Amino acid sequence: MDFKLSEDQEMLRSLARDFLTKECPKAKVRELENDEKGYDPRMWQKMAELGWLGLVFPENYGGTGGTFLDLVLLMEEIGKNILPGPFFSTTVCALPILEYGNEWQKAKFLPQVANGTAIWALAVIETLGGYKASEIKASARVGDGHYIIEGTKLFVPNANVANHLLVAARTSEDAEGVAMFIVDANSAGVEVEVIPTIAQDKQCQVTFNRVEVPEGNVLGDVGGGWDIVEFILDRAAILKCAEVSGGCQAVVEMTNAYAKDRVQFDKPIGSFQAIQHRLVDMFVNAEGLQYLVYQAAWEISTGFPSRLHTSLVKAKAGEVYQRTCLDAIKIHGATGFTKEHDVGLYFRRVKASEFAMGDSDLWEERVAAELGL
Amino acid sequence: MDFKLSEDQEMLRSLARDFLTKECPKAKVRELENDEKGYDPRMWQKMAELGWLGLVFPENYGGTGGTFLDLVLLMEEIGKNILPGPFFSTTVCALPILEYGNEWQKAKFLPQVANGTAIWALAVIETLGGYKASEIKASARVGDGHYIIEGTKLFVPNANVANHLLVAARTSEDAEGVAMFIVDANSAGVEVEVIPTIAQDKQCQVTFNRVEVPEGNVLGDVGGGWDIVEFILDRAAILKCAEVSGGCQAVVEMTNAYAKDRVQFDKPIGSFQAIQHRLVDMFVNAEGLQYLVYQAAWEISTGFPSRLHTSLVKAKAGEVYQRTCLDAIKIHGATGFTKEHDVGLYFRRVKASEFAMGDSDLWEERVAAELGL
Amino acid sequence: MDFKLGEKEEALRKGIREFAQKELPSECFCLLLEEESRDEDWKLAMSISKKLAQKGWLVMAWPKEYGGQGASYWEQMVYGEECGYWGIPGVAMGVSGVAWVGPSLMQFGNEEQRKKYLPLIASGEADGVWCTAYSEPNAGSDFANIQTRAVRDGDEYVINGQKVWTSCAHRARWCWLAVKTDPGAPKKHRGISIFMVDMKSPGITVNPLLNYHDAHIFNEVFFDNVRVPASNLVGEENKGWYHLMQSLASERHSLGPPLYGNARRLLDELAGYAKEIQHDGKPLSQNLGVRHMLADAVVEAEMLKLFNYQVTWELTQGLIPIYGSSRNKAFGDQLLERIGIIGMRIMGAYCQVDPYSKWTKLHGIIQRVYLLSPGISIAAGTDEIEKNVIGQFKLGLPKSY
Amino acid sequence: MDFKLGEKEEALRKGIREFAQKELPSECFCLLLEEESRDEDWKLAMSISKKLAQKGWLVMAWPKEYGGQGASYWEQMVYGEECGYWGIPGVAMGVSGVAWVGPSLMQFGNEEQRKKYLPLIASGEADGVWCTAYSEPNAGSDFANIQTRAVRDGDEYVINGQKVWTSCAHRARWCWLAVKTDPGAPKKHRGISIFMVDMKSPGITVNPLLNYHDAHIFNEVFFDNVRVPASNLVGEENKGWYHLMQSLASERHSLGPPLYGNARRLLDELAGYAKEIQHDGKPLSQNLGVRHMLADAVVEAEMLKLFNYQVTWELTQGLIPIYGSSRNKAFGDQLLERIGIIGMRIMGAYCQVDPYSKWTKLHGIIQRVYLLSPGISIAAGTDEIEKNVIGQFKLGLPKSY
Repeated sequence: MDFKLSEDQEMLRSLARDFLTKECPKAKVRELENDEKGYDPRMWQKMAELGWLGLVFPENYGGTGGTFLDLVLLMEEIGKNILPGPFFSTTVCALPILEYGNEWQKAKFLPQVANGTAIWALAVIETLGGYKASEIKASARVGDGHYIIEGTKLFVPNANVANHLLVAARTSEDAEGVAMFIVDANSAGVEVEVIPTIAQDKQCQVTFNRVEVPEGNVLGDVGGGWDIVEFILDRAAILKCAEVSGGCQAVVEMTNAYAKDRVQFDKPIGSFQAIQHRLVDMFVNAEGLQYLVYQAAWEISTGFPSRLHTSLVKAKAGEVYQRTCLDAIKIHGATGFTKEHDVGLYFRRVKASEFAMGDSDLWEERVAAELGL
Repeated sequence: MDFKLSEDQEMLRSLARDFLTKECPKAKVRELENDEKGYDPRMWQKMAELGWLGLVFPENYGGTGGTFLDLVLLMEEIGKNILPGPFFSTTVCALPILEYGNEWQKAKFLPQVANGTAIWALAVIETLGGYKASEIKASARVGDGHYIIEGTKLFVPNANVANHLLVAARTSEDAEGVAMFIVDANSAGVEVEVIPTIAQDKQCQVTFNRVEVPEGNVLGDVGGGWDIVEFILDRAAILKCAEVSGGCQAVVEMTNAYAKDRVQFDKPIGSFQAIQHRLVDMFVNAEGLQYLVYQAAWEISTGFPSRLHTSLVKAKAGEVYQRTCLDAIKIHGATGFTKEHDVGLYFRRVKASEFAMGDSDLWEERVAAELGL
Repeated sequence: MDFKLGEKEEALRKGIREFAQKELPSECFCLLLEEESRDEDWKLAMSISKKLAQKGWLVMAWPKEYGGQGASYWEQMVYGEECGYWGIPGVAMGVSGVAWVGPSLMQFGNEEQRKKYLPLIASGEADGVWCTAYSEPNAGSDFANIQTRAVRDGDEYVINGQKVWTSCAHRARWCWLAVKTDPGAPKKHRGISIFMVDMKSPGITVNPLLNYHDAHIFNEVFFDNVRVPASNLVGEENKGWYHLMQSLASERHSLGPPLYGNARRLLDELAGYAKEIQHDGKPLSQNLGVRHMLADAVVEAEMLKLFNYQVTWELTQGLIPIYGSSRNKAFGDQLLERIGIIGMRIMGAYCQVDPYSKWTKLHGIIQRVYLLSPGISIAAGTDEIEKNVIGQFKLGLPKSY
Repeated sequence: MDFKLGEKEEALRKGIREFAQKELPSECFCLLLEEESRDEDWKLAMSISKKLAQKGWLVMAWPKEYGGQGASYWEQMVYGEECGYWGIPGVAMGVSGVAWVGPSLMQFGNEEQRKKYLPLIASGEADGVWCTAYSEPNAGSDFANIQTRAVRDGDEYVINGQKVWTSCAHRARWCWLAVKTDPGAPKKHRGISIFMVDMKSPGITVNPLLNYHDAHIFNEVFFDNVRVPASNLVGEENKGWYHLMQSLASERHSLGPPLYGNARRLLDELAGYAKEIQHDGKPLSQNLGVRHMLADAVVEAEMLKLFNYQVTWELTQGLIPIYGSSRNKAFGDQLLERIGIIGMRIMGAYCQVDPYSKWTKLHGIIQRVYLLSPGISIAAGTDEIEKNVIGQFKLGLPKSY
């Protein structure tokens, strides 16, 4: 048992902090919210050079052979600082390719991710917005040496700039008769429309109008697509929660600083118990979330994740982030309510992270199932 | 719209306060907890003389013609002071007799209640402990000019001292095929055993072994028993919540006094925001509960209760009472944890009142139904 | 005791419902919590405020001589509930004119001031729109700490300083302004005065302070040698603190009924939505969690309703609500926050959609409530301040700050 | 980073599970949160404590020379978790001897004292049972306010005063006592000293203070000219406050793992119960509300586990946990209260049954946890005190009381 990061991890973290502080100050975050692409290609290229985009790939695919935990530490820093862009969406598509892809697929797609030339987006959920196999209505019919995909996907992050989409589509009427397709985003019949969101984070509606996909672009087995979704869910949820955990830490830190600094009735407001104890609750919950993330990430890194440990993180993260931000805003008073103040940047991302990769209900149900209920 | 009590009501309330303070000090409450009967017959007789036992009966049945709201005000004082005994259980049996009884039944049973010679107990729930028609397994078979009742009832308050029982028993296999029977508690085959409870409030297990009940003792229609249970539920719930509301008020008051009085770190602990704001929450919730009770009680008095208003009171009361008592104990510190301190008397009654007449889930479901859900 | 409203109040309720159905755009149920932000919303609000004025509702509480109807406290309460339920815009005309500049002038203004300003407000026109400038960078909850100065110069006062969080300053014709007139006063809450300032005066600069969702509610207002006629001083010089405490009480009191109306409307809309949406082949309304979340919130809404009744009843009895208005505001704010949270859960993934986009459900009101609720709970006294009031003035506990 | 315990710890865990299954009465899972109350429970506790001593577990953390095994912090943590999970009685021998009198004597006792008292505790016998007497009627959270006096008289001190809330005083052979030795000290937390007092000394009177459910945990202890040898002073005279702060830190640290064990056991039992009970023809475990209540609580239990890990890890690194122990205690107490509340809901109407009656479900543990939880959260520092510690020492915020 060890709560210490390795030297390499410390270095990764401190590098990430320096990079993000320098390259992605909050002014940049605000700029990218209003940017059509929603990311900075120059910064993206630098991230590739730093080895972040292929962090967990073996070297033969252009990666640096890091662990899942390394990736989580990076996501935590990304969350602390808020880095807009397709890092998460690309990563959660690359991970299943690394796990389920055949040699051709891996050799073709992973190096492009690592060197920053490919951006990916995950297209699973539809109008109901839930991660349930039964909700997948988009269909993939067998054509002549290809599949024909038809349907609409919602809340597909960063599809507006993606070269590739990883798409869940139904191949049979069985509840779990779903396959995962690697789709060239420039294929005829793919239409992408950015959905304006509170987080201004470029989630998209992606429509597939008789889109032809080569047979070789099926990832894994045709009947086994939902297993891949489950594989993605577990990992993507932890990555998303790492981002949330970083966000919570940043919000607690700025609120604590404010409570020491802001004087009312001739005292720092942090000396009022109502404020101080609320800050303590915020801090303790953020810390607990951080450890939950680390535990699950470490287990995934070892290859033996506990389903319970993975599930409970996302069951909790949304509530913690929301409570942290709401209380932070209130402690800041009207200041916290403004566009200028950073706390609003985090608050506006609460719901995006809560509904990315399934809501708390989904994950609570998984926890309940692990309890044998 | 008027929040003022009438002069008669103010008089009733102040009389009740004086009587209970004098006749039922906390030492008496503690004594009656350990008393086998669980009530004081001498006090009971005085309550009859005060007109409390027949408070809502017309004069021709020995009553004083009060309203349901009057009864609620009395219950509130009883809850503030804690009066152990069969007042609630007798009242909730008398109300349906007044509403559904035939002339013979009313003339026979109500005057005995009013003059203090009859004590009643309501025997509806069974092993699952819920107020659902489907949970009624006790059966009433038709015999020769009588019914034969067989089954076991649980959590029957004050059956140990009751002369009469009002019993729900199944007369057909239809979900709601239930009838209400007036059963002489001394009938052959009736066995009563007191269940030791946290509140020491003499809830009983009552077993019916082939108990013969005359046909004339059916209350209302044979098929309409569950309607009577529903009638009782609405009224009994409000009476119970009036008791809870009184309890909450008493607990807030004693805790507030303590917070002013108790000095730590050279200040009254009520000057610490963590304590003060918690007290404010306790106070506000208790006050809100009180108004919810009054609204429903007034509506019942007018004969036009809103199902929503009636249901939401009991949906809320249990949570308020519990939170109030738990916080009160903690504000009192170790003192609040002792047998000597009164707050424990209230805390030990929280669950008895929550589960009397159906738990919060039942009543929340009713509220949800009223919302059209 | 009696929990029924009179026929007059019920008729009024019916009238407002009809008005809302007739006058409000049908595609939107207009819970305009940020009506001063977007130009089109503000335009709508001002057109409705004129109609409300014509109906005699806008300042119904005021005496007839000032354009009101001398409506009873019960009528005012019903009006507040219904305006909240229907989300009628323009009701407050930028928050302050109707709700507290008017009542304050009637309490401690002079006859000349009343004659000049009250009819402007009562008309529902743009010249009756006010903003209120109390807070400063170092004077929020600790309001007595204000630094903005007014110095007498002949028949005028010269004002210098900065205000912040001034709602509606960008729409207002007039400013209800708190300043220091005696900075040397032995206690800092003495030495405060109130002025009415023409927002067109030279030396006033209004800077927008957008909120984190780009709503333009707040402003910074700078006063640079702004000259105000001495006749615009309201009440006694240096007695502003005491006057304002009365105004604040009026404002808080007026907040409860619309909050209740908002809450009930939101819950009705959410219940309707839950019945429509199918999950796993069943309407979402069959989900136990959803049922109980909504049921719990309805219980709290009913508590708020009765709290409003109780304060209103005290007013009808000539009693001064000591703590009830603080209770109702804090309780209502918490409820609205909670409904926002519940609502976002019920909307599911759609809750993250921009409220004004075509993907939005229920016209975006849930997102707007969620995003605005922390701001609402800060305005006119934080939770902490309200709880301090209740603790000290109702429970008799010592000062805790 | 690494989240796996070593083989040694896992072997210990297995050993304790076997021990619990073999030695504990099978009809009861013995979550003996009030073992000192009923004679039969106390007898069982003392018989188990002897067996724990024989196993070498009772004081496993202590050095071998004092009867311990020099067990690692990780082993101690696992031991705490498992004792909590199985509800092993006798582990603490009346709370204080094992958990803090021993560690305190090792920190600031002298060799003579260690030689005399430590083996008594390590034996698991009745002569090793201690109580701790800190609180007084006017010194609870504000402990420095104690008034009980010890006055030197030759080779002895003479003690007068009253203690209250003294857990286990009715079972204890010895008392770990805080007194004032210099009432004129300029700051009241100077001038405090610690004594070890034989509970058989003339002049000591122990009065039971039953809790509201008749459990006999607390006592009042009166000291009337009680003479104690000067050699029973522990550490430096008038330095008692500083010594005690260290002891308190040790005690708080030891509370987390058993709380986690308790929590997980209770949740497992409740999950099992929910699967057994049928409601409307379906197991209660299918009820969405029940599922989510239990799932939420498990998440919090896992947080507590990791908090324990983190503090333990800090200790292994030679770091002093500044705030972690306070966090773990407050968090664990809240969790236990919450599980009590959830548990009572799941038990339904049966939750009101006396835990020792034949009608009780799950051997009454749910009711006992529910009834005891407010008391547990008060012992060794209220929530408020723990939050003050975290606020000041971790977040660097100013004193708030």
